[in-house]
Order: sequence, then C-alpha cells, then structure tokens
Amino acid sequence: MREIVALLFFPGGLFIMAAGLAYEWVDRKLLARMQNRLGPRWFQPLADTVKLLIKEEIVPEDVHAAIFTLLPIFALTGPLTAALYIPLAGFEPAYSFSGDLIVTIYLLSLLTLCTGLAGANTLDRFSLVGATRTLTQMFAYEAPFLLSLLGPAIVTGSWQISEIAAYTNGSWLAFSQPIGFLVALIGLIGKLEMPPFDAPEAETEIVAGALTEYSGRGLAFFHLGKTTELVLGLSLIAAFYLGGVTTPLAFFAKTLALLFILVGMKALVARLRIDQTVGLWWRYVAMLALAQWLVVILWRGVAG
Amino acid sequence: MSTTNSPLHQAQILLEPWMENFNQPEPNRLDVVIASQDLLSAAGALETNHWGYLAAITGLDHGVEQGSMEALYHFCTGPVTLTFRVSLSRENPVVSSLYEIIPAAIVHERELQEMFGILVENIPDPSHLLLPDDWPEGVYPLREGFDSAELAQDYQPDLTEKTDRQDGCFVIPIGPQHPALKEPEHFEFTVDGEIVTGASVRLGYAHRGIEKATEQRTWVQNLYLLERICGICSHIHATAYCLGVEQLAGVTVPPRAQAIRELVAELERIHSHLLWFGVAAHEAGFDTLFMYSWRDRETVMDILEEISGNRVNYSANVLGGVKFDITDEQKETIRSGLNFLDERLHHYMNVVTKDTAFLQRTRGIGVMTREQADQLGTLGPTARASGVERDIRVEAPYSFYNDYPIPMVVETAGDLEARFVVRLKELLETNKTIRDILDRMPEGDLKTRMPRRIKAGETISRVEAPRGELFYFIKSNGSDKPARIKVRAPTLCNMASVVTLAIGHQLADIPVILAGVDPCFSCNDRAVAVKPQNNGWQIWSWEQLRQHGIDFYQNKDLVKPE
Amino acid sequence: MKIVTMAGDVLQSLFKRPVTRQYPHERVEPPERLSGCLHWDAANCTGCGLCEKDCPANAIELIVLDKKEKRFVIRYHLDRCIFCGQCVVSCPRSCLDLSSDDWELAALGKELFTLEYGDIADVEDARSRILEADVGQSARA
Amino acid sequence: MGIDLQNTIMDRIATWARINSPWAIHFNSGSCNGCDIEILATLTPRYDLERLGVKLQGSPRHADVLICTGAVTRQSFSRLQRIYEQMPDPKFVVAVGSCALSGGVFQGCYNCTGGIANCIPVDAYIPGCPPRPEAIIDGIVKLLHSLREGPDSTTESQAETENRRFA
Repeated sequence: MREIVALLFFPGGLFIMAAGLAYEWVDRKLLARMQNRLGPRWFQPLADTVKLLIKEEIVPEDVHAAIFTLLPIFALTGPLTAALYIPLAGFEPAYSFSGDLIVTIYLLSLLTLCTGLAGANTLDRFSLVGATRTLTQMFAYEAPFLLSLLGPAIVTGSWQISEIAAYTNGSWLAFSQPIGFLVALIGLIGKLEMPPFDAPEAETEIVAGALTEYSGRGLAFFHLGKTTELVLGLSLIAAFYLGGVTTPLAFFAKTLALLFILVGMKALVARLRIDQTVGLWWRYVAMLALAQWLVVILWRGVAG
Repeated sequence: MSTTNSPLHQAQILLEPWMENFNQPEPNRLDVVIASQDLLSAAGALETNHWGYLAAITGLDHGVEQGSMEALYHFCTGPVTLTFRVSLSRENPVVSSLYEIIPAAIVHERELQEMFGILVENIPDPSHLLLPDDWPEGVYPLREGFDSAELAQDYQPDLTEKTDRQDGCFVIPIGPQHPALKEPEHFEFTVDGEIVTGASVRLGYAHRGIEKATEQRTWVQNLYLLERICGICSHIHATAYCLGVEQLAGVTVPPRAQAIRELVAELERIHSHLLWFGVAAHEAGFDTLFMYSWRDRETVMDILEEISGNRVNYSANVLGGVKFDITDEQKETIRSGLNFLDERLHHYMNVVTKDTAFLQRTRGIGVMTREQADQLGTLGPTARASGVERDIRVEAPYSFYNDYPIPMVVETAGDLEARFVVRLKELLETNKTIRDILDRMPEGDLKTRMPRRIKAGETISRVEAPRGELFYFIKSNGSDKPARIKVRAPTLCNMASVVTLAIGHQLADIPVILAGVDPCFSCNDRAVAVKPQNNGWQIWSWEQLRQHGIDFYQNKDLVKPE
Repeated sequence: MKIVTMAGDVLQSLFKRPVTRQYPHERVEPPERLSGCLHWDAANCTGCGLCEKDCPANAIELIVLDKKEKRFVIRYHLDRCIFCGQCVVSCPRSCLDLSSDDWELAALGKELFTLEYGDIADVEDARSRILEADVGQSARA
Repeated sequence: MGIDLQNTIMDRIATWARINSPWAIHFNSGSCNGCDIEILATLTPRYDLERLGVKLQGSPRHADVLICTGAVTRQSFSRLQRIYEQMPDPKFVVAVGSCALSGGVFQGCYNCTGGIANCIPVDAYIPGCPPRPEAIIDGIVKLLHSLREGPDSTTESQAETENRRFA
C-alpha cells in the first residue's frame, strides 16, 4: 500500500507533477512581472498540459515511430523515479539506499538524453542542430554540476541523500561552500535549458530545438518532465546547501527563493551562444567547482 | 546652385567621350543618353573617379507602337542624380552587366531582367529575384500589355515539396515561416557544425506586384497603395510619392503641412527604431529588453494614434498637403512623451554599451568595414554604423529639413554594437528635432488644391526612410494615372551585406546579424514588388557567395568546395 | 562592464502594477480621431461618386437608384476597407465619417462584412437590381 | 448513462483546456508588416496576450491557432498550405487585416491571390489596416468564445451589432 501511494501520489506521480506545474506558473508569472506584464493565470500550465494531451499527435515520416513514441515516456519516467529519492515538501525521501545520490543524478540526466535522442531521431534540421546543442551542453554542465553536489557528500562522508540531508540540516553550506552553491545553481539552469543557457532551444535560430517535430502527447511529456525536474533540482540544492528542507514551510520558502534567483537570471541575462556556454563551463565553472572540491577534501583531511 | 552643379559638371566632363546627348530636366538632375555598348565604359569612368553610387535601375517600356524600351541607371551623390538613359529595341533588348564594376548592381539588374525581359549579359546569377518559382517563361509583368487577369486565370499553384538540401552540406533553412523572421523570406545557411559556410536568400514571398498596380490606379489611389508597401515606414513611402507628384504638378505645399509631414516622419522613425531595437534584442535572446523597449514604444504609438487615428498606416498625407492638424493639446502630449523616451533612450544606451552578456553577442560581431559598406551599396543606419556618411536628410534636405535640420550620426566600428548605438543616438537627435518643430510650427493651411491629372514629365524623389535612402522615380504622361512608378527601398541594398557578413559566423549570430541591418522585406519585395525594381538579393549564387567568402575572409577552410 | 544593467527596471516592475491593460475586461477610451467603421449620412449625399472613385480598395459601391429623388444606397465592404479616410477627405458634402467607437469588427464569417446603408426599401430595391443584373449576366454567359 | 456523463465531463475538460491554452503561430503571406508588428505588439507588456494563455510558438507542430496576414502572394501560397497541414488537429485559422480578408489594397495585383480564405479554411476574420492590438485580441476572444458556445451564439451577437449599424 505504501508503495502504491509513494509511486502514484506522493512523492512520485501526482504530487510531483502538480508541484511542477505550480512551479512553472510561479516561474512564468514572476518573469512576466519582471517584464512589467501581467502574466499567465494560475491554471495556465495545467491547461497547456491537458490541451497537449488531448491534441492530435503527428508522427513525422522518416522517423523510427516506436522510438519517437517511447522517448517522451522515458523522459518523463526519469524525473518521476528520481522524485522517490529526494526529500520533498518536508518529508524524508520515500526510498533510500547507500549511493542513491549517484543514481538520482543519472536519473535526472535521462530527460536531457532523451531530448537529444528525440532530436536526433527526427530528420528535421532544426531538431538535429537542437539535439547536437543539447548534448554538447550536457557534456558541459554535467561534470561541474556533479562536482558541486559531491561537495556536501564529502563533508557528510556518505553517498546517501537522506544522510547528507540529515547532516546539512540546519547548517548552511551555502556559506561554507559558496562556490559549490553557485555552480550547482548555474548547473541547474543549464540542465533545464533555461535562459541564458537556452541555446539548445533558441527560438530565433532553431525554432524549438530538438522538440520541433513533437506535438500533442509527446510534447506534453517532455514538458512535464522538465517542470518536474525543476522542482527536484531546486529541492536538492535547498536540501544540500540551504540548511535542509525538513518542514513543508522550509521546503517551499527555500525552493521558491531559489526559483526567484533563477527567474532573475532569466530576465536579466541575454542568451549565450553554444560556444560561449561551453567555454564558460569548462574554462571557469568546472575549474571553480574543482577548486571548491579540493578545498573541501583538504579541509576534511586536516580536520578529520 | 553651385554645390549642385559642380558634381554634375564634373560628371559631364567625365562622361564626355560616351555622351550622345544630355539635358538637365531639374537643377539637381542630369540625364545623359548613352549607347548600350558604351554603358560599361561610362559606368567605369564614374566608378574609377568615385563619383556617387548606383541608386537604382529603372526600366521603361514605351510600348509596341514606338517599339523601344529604355533602361535608366540612376547614380546619386549628395543632392544630385545622374541618369544614364540607354535606349533598347523592344524585340531584342540587351544590356551588359555592371557586376564587374559595381557588385551591388546585380539585384537591380536581375529585377530589370525578370520584370522587363531585358537580357542582361554576363550576369552571374540570372534566376528569379522576386517572381515566384513557377512563373511562366517569357511573361514580363512590367511590360506594356501584360494582363494580370489572364495570368490569374490559368494559375495553378505548384504544391510539390521542393527539397533544398545540398549534397554533402548541412543546410539550415530560415523562412519563410521562422520565428526569427516576422516576414516571409527564405534564407538558407550552409553550416559546418555551428559555423556558417554559405548563405543564400530567396526573396519574393512578399512580392505583390505593386509597381504594376500603380499604373492601373489613379494618382490618389496610389498614395494608399504605396503607403502599404511597408507597414513600418508607411509614412515615408507616401511622403516620397507626394513630394514627387507635387514636383511634377508644380504645386507648393503650405509650410504647416510640410512641418507636419516632417513631424510624423520623425515620430515614425522613433517607432521604427524602437521596434527594431526590441526585435534585435529578441533575436539575441534578451527578451526582457524586447519587452521593455516595446512597452516604451507604445508611447509613440499612442501619440501617432492620437494625431492620425491609426497606429501604423497613418494616412497622414494627401496629395498637396496633410489630412490633420496638430492641436496645442497634442503638442503637449508629444512633448511629455518625448521626455519619457529621452530618459529611456539614455538608459538603453547604457544597456547596449555596458551589459556584458549582451555585448558578448554584439561587440565585434558582423563587422563591416567602411570599404565593404561602400562596395556592397549599404544605406542608412547600417552604412552609418560603418562610417559611411549617407543621410538624405542632411545631404539633400527635402521638404522642411532645411528649416528643422537634423545632424548626421556616424559610428566607425561597423559591428552590431555600433548599429545599436547609431540608431539610439539617431533617436536622441530625432527627439530634439521634433521639439524644434513643435516649438516653431508655422501657421497656415493644411493643403492646396491638386489637379486630378498630372502634367507629363519625369521626376526623382529621394527621402531618408528609417532604414536608409528611399528612391522613387515617377513618370507621368499627363493622364490621371501614372505611367511608371519605380520604388527602390533601402533593404534591397542592405540585404547583400547580410549574406556576405554571415559567412564565417556562428549560426547563433545569424538572426542578430540579419536583424542588424533592420531588414524590411515587405519594403523590399513589396517595394520591389511594387515596382520592378527593388528587391534584393534573391540570391547570391553559390559562385558569388564563394567569391565573396574568399575575398573577405581569405580563409579557405571556411568556404567549402562544392 | 556590468552584468545586470536592467536590474533596476526589473525590480521596480515587481513592485509596481503591470502596465497591462486587461482588454476586453478593462477598456480604455479610444482616441477621438480613431478610424473605425465607415458611417454614411444619407441626408447630404448628392450621389457624386467621388468616394467610390477615390477609394483605393474598392470598398465603397454607390448605387444610384434615382438621382433626382436622392435615392442612394451605399454598399460598404468592411473586409476591403483600409480605413485610410480618403473618402472622408474627398466627399464635398461631408457625409462620410470613420467612426471612432465602432472598431471591434472581428467576425467568424465573411458575410457580415458587407454593409448596406440607406433606406430599407432602397436597400431591398438595390439588392433586387443587383440580383437581376447577376441573373442577366449569367444568362448571357 | 454513465458513459454519457463521463463523455460530457471529458468534453468539458477538453474544451476548457483548448480555450485556455491557444498556442499561436504567425505566418506572413506577403503583407506590409503592419499587421505583423501589431500581432507582435499584442504579446508585449501593454496587451500581454499571455494572460489569455496565448503563447507564440515557432513550430507549426506546437500550435493550435494560425494567425495569418497578407494577401497570399503566389510564392507563399504553397508554403501557407504546408504550414496548415503541419499543424495537429484541432486547429484554427485567424485572418488578420484587410489584405488577408480580401486582398485589400492589393486587389488585382498580379502576384497576389487575394485573401487567406482562397488558400485554407478560415475561422475568424479581423478587419483593419492594420487592426489595433485590441481589435486582434477581440477577434481571438470571439474565436475562443465560439469554441465554448458553439458558433451560433457569436453569430447572433454579431447580428445585433449589424442591426445597430443599419439603424
């Protein structure tokens, strides 16, 4: 019984999707307000999703139809599964085992991988360029993002999310490991392909990137996957760096504060070209993350 | 007069060996009759002495009875226009291409060729510039006797999918429907990874056939037809037309009407530049800037709607004057709007010159040197950002620009940043001029009587549209309908630079470079469409492209052999 | 060199009311000179036909039923009209006006875009004449 | 009975979602740009169509509403049809501006085929040259309204306006 609830309602399934839609609304509304606009109504993301689900789904010619249909499902499965291992809304993770941090990080990458494959599967030229860019960007942000999440793990001495969360509860690692925190935050923007790192789906260059050919249900799944991942990412960073998310209040306050920063970046910074993105990640951010990592290891060596 | 005469006098001396005949229909114009075999040498003489630039080529069909056609090559410098008149037989019209001497001539020549059936020898790319791909052979829309109804009858749209994939190259199509283009044009960029190695343009999606249509409508009706060549610079098209027609009719427009015309033209410039500013920011992926600049643009849209009743096609002009007056109350509204805009413009100037992330997308991108700008025949702010001093409002003040002068704004860097800066600075100057007009607006009538039939004659009207020089050639044969109206919009001349600049850049830079010249395809095609002439680069052929790629970049890696 | 030059704007907007006008729930009076749907005042019309002649988009058809009795019908094609106001300028008796409050003209069908102004009986008359002319034409064809 | 009820509820939800999330795509078939900038203006802060759920999409595959301007030049005729075909069902077409309705000022030009309706089926017409952004919103609202109520209701209210003009 507990399993069914965990899988279908909380924290997996319904809850995380609803939270995703709610956070998407906050995201869009905040952005609109920052641009001096009114912005969407509260049910907008829900209406968008429902509409996409009931719309005709066109499978273009010349694509592998099975892959085309299955990829969106895999893309959504990744984040939904990851939701089971991440502390959400003030509750302990539903499942936990030693090393689940690594599994979660891989699960979170599934969406990006599927997007890339989806783009490569269609013969549309915008999709192909989008897929190339998506995967290029993934190689750029994935390493620093991983390093930044490992910082707290090293301090804790565990690879288990619940243990790390318990250790960081109350202690704000954002102050002791500021670089790691920043890298994690920027990494999340890259992961979600949000502006300014939205070159993979830059509308003015390549229409909608890898997902140009998707319509209806497939698009809805990718969309849901992304919003879900937004909540998971925010929650993970809040748990690791902002002193834990053990109460619902702390969870919402901290994740929304992080979202505010994300939206601020979105509103204030112009899009980077893909070469600039990659350059930035490897030349600066990865180096910084490594430096932070070394500091943490040395400090542990000296102290412990 | 001496300033006007000396360049023309100079030209007369230069052209002495080939000149068969000449006359000076207006003080600032010189018509020179040149035999078609001498065309190249005569144009070469001008070019080697750096006399002016080729502004347009107009075709004229004198009809079956006379059995002759004429090609008019208009060269401009400062306020004067020099026209080569080349007579051709109607049965076998042939001229040689000026491409070797003036690369920018190719668009004009291709237009001449497809619209009149004048064979241009040695033209590098003889394909259609504006007309659809499935246009019937041997039908030339601007020749006399062309019947559009006949054409429409047996028109069957060609619905087969056209594949534009090149062997061995990866081609990114942009357009005709693409988020980066609000207008339908088709670009193809060949990319190697993210680097653009080749580019081509297909114009003509917005070609409507306006130039032909002008010949079937009355002088009054044409005013509105021409105003709708372009929705962004509508007023300036109508003004250019009015100035020309009034010149032909020998009518003087009351000073207050002229002041109002200039006022609306400058307000339109604000609207156009702010619009461009927002769109360019959007192309660069800076949506917040887009939203704010369009929010501020609403200020000027409100002003225009209040004074004219329309937000976009203001219909401010009538032949012989303007439709509406500016009340004192409206003057106040305009002043307060300008104060707000001044403040915002300074802020935007700060953003485009200081914002690091934005500068990464603009500084040093799409650099066009002075020489390139000159050679490619660019006009308007695009040319001025590269240090080419070309602004009709200053060089050849028309209407009321003598009384309310405006300074020329020139930048030298030639990159995208300079194009932003030039336009914003121009707006600050524009605001000053508008205030000047409001302060010293003359009293008087709003219009004079215009005859319904216009005296026979030819005239040229040049004005500075927001995007550069707009060129009108108007010919009347004394009836209530024009005999020929030729429109050359600035974008036609500027498109060439996009294709050239694109090569070697990142794919991501293309939309911004494209936006950087502020292309207006409706002008282009429409205008082009409007008349036979103007449009643009339908394309550079691959040969041309390669040639330019090699010339300008000298980097063989970037230009793939076919 | 700054990273966030727009920060001031963005923060201000967050705490201000957005500039958005919530049309259609919130309406702002359109300007007095707005060019909307064409209105015709039959009383002064002399049937000179200048409006029809000068219209650049063939939006106005003046049907003269009886010039002496001043029986005119104006058939106005809203879908062709470009709201330029040339007819208003051309009309020597100022019978025409582009209304400033009749501008929400969108419709789901095109048939609503042909408006006929005039006395109801005259309109009927004009319609039947046009119908006859059409029948006559097709009969000849 | 149960199935009927279920169907009604599903229909209601579907209609609700459709009305509240009309993603749009914009195609210029050879207009003067006037309408196009006004369409773009409806997305900017003053009018902000996002409050009605409208989002401008770049790919026809993502769109529900095709907002179309221009007199359909011969060169863009087949492109327009192809874009329409690429859109998934259900789809709607809004023609904006006099040219899109009838050819407007370009009637009789040799390269114009005259009006969107000659090329693809149109669901709503917005006259104007160009229509004000408010008028464009008005047209979109009327289209959405007709989705909720069925087409008849809107026609009735239109007929009333009509009578007013007659009087």
